[in-house]
Amino acid sequence: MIELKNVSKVYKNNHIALSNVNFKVQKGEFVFLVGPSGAGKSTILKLLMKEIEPTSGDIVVNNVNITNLKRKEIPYYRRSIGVVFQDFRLLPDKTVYENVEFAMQIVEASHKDIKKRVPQVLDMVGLYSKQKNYPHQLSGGEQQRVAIARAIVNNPKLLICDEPTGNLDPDTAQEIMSLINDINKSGTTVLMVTHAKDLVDRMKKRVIAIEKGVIVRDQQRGVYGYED
Amino acid sequence: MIELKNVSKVYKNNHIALSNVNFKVQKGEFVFLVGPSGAGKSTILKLLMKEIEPTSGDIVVNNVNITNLKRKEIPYYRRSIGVVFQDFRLLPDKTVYENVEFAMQIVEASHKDIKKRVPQVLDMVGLYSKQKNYPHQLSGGEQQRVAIARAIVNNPKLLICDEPTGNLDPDTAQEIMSLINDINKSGTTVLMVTHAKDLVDRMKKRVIAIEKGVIVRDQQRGVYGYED
Amino acid sequence: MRINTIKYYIKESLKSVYRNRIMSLASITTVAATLFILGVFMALAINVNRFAANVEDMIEITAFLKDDVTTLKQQELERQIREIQGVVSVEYESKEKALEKFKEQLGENKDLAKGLEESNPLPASFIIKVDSPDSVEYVSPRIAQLEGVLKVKDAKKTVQTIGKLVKIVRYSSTVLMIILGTISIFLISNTIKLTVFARKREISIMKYIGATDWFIRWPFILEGLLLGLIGGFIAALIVENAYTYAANAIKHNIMIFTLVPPQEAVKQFWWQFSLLGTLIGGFGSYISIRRFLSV
Amino acid sequence: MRINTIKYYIKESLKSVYRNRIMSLASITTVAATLFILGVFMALAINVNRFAANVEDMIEITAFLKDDVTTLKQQELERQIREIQGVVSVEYESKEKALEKFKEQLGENKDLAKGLEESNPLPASFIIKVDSPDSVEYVSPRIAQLEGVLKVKDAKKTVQTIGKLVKIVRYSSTVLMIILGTISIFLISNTIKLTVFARKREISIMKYIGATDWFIRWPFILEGLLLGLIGGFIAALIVENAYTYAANAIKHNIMIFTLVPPQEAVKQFWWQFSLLGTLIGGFGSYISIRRFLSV
Ligand SMILES: Nc1ncnc2c1ncn2[C@@H]1O[C@H](COP(=O)(O)OP(=O)(O)OP(=O)(O)O)[C@@H](O)[C@H]1O
Ligand SMILES: Nc1ncnc2c1ncn2[C@@H]1O[C@H](COP(=O)(O)OP(=O)(O)OP(=O)(O)O)[C@@H](O)[C@H]1O
Ligand SMILES: [Mg+2]
Ligand SMILES: [Mg+2]
Repeated sequence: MIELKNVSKVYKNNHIALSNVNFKVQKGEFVFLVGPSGAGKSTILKLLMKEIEPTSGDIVVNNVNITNLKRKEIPYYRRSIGVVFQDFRLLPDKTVYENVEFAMQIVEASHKDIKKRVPQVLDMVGLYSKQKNYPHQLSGGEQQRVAIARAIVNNPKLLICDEPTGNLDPDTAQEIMSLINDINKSGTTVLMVTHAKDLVDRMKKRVIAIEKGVIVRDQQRGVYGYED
Repeated sequence: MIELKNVSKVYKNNHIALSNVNFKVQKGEFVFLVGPSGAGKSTILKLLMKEIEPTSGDIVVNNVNITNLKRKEIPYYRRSIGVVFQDFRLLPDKTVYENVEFAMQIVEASHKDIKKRVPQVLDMVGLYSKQKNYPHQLSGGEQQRVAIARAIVNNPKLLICDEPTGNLDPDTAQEIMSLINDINKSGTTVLMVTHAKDLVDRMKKRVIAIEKGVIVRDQQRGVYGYED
Repeated sequence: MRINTIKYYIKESLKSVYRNRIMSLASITTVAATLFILGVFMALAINVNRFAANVEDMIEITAFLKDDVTTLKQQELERQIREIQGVVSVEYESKEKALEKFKEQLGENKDLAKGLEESNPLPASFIIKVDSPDSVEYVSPRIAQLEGVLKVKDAKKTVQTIGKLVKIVRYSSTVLMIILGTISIFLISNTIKLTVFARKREISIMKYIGATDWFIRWPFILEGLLLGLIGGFIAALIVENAYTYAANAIKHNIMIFTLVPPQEAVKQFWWQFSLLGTLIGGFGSYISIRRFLSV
Repeated sequence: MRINTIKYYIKESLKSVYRNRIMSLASITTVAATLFILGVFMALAINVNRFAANVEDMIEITAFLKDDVTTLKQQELERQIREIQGVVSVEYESKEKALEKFKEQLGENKDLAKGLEESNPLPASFIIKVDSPDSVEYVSPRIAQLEGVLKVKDAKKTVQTIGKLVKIVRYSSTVLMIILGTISIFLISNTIKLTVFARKREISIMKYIGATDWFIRWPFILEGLLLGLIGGFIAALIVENAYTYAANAIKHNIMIFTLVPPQEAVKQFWWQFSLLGTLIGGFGSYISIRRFLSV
């Protein structure tokens, strides 16, 4: 599903965020990406969704080398991925409902499908009653859950989550985690960046650890493995 | 130091975020404010810094009833508090250094003091080497730490933190927590909203728990106490 | 494109106008204000050109006739003059008419001409109008050659000066018009650029979620069209009313000089300006949004 | 206010101009473009007013004298006329001069006046200039009463019409000027409002950290001043050069009609417009930022 081949990323100010990163994720896998603050985790996710371009190396998603994608093809590629951004990226002028709806509108889903699916997803993340609120009328954790709802609404083949539980209390975090686990079980590949040691340790999934832009550990049924 | 008397907050869309909240925090205390997503934690903090006004009730900080503050007095009141916002609120057009510097400029600190203090604080949060980056050139955890640096740079008498470790890995979170603990020990009152169960449990500080806008527990040397 | 999507575009653009009220208002008023200035200038230019045309009409060549020209000969001459290229009209003025006119010219001193009536020394003449000041130079010598013509008067210097003046007025009002039009477009698109700029984060988020360029563009373009249309229409409305008011006021105050009647001058403005506003608005949005789509 | 803080304000405003390049450019060009239009209109108005003044100057009263007026009597008359309120100048025209002028008027037909030379029927006259078209009505009858005056010619109708026309031109160019000035200010402040709007989040963050209103305002105001100054200066520069160019071009092409020389018309623009731009820029920023400070 995903393959990074010798990927390096040097930012404009010459900061080396990734150097020679190699890994493969199979279809249907659930992978945690862990590492200290500033290690390069978000950089990998940004590369995967073409927010930024690698300085060198190739990235293959779904058998397509995305470094060669034409400008026109990028939107369609992005639609095949559900992304929960670390900074949420909700549309400030749209309500909760509209934010989720928007993700379906861009793929030109039918009115009927939208009307059925959006409330369903909002219910899954526990925000059915907040659907008329604007993002600035939500708590941090609620905003984060809207971002999650938007990422999963189109049943993407690949779900990328950047710290999806950073603003959630442990109980809600646990719920969201099982939700994502369910989605994974129904066939969606999941790549998740997280600092939630407890959850990682408990889920016993594959863990890729990265430090200062280098992969230091890649472990099946792994643990978070830092601290103490 | 802080006293909330019968404070209620009803948002414009008639959502009752807080109802009849009462608590007191003594000078020099370290208090955790915990509760599920959407419980009203950030609402309390926003009330304390006059981002929003209570629907009813009184808030007294440092023997001043802040509900009666004149418009002119608000900036000076706010300067006496260091705040780490849940959404960071960094100035996008200023570098890391300038963001922290700005908090000192508004209190008209001398050039000499600024030049000494800012690098010192940046070093404390581990961002000395990132001082020339703009916020969009930082990782999520790094942005959070800039927000922390800015909050503590003026040695405030009261430090309010909204989820200051949500985007930090456990190790870095631990470091930041001990930093804040040190600041507390030197006399600063600390009020912290957090979901970091581990840290709360370990620190054995006072814990106020809130659910659906109502205080449900207020415990000296408490624990996070949710989950399972 | 699904019907659904088109509905979405329309709904979205309307919502956006409302939600970004401050920016919408700024856009509309900018379009209205700049097109208003353009309209005032255009109304002025129309009047100046009309005035210039009137001045041109006043240019005439006078051909004095010898006293021995018979009525037959005179008719023959008139025919010949008419055939010259550039001649628009020829009018005969008898010796008697000439004396009368001369007396009129003397005005209150007309007693002075008393002695002239018995043996009228003034010659009969043809008064000839030509199609443009430039034609005078061609027509004049040709008339002078004709038999029976005593002398030709064409006020060459005056004609040349008027011709040049009219040209300058026409030329400079056209240049000003073009400059003003360009500035209007520029000012409006500046405003649109700023309103789009304020929403660049929104645009980039849409792109990251997988929206195509056109999916993002359409609501913006429709919004631009709508705001431009409203602004243009308002401008036309104000210009038209102000002009009609001014034309009436002037008509009542001084008889001699009048503005070109509103029906001719500004009656077309409402659709011209609405169209112009719409085009600038839509195109301005299209251009302004471009840079933010490349994420 | 510490020196330190003032330095900060200045540094901050300069940085901000650079960091918000797109918005800065939009502001400068908007100021420049609107003031340019204003400048063109002002230059036009100056010329129209000058032209109107020239037309006014052409108004004169002619007082024809009886043939029996002696030189002494004539001098006495001139003194009396000069004393009338509103009279600016009095010029004597002898019978001989009158005949000469008459011949000139006849132009190429001057042979017609041949017979008149022996017994010149034309009267001597005074040509009187007054300070305004309105004075004619007062001066004329007073001259007519004087002994030795045969008749007074004052072209009452023409005078009235010209007077009205001049008034209308003056009045409407003033009104247009005021409207245009208002629109300029409005357009510029619209643009400033949008640039401030794009930074409202920044402003609110500063407030939340504890910055006072004036601490936030100063850099914005300085920025507005600076951008306004630059824009105004550019506008003045363009108007001045364009005007000088046009004045020269017209001077070479038609002698009779010239523009008011640039030294008189536009030489003051550079500081007037710089000042105007600066004021609008600074004040516009002050106004625009106000609403966002209330957090
Ligand atoms: N646009 C940029 N320009 C320069 N440096 C950047 C830029 N974006 C990120 N960086 C740097 O690259 C490094 C990796 O950033 P990244 O966002 O991938 O970290 P992360 O692993 O997601 O950290 P966190 O857990 O704190 O979110 C960081 O040190 C950051 O400062
Ligand atoms: N401006 C607003 N208008 C309407 N409702 C609001 C507004 N701000 C917050 N709320 C609602 O008030 C409730 C409390 O919000 P608050 O931000 O205090 O939650 P919180 O305890 O900080 O949650 P979290 O841990 O997720 O940040 C939430 O349900 C939220 O939806
Ligand atoms: Mg990150
Ligand atoms: Mg919160």
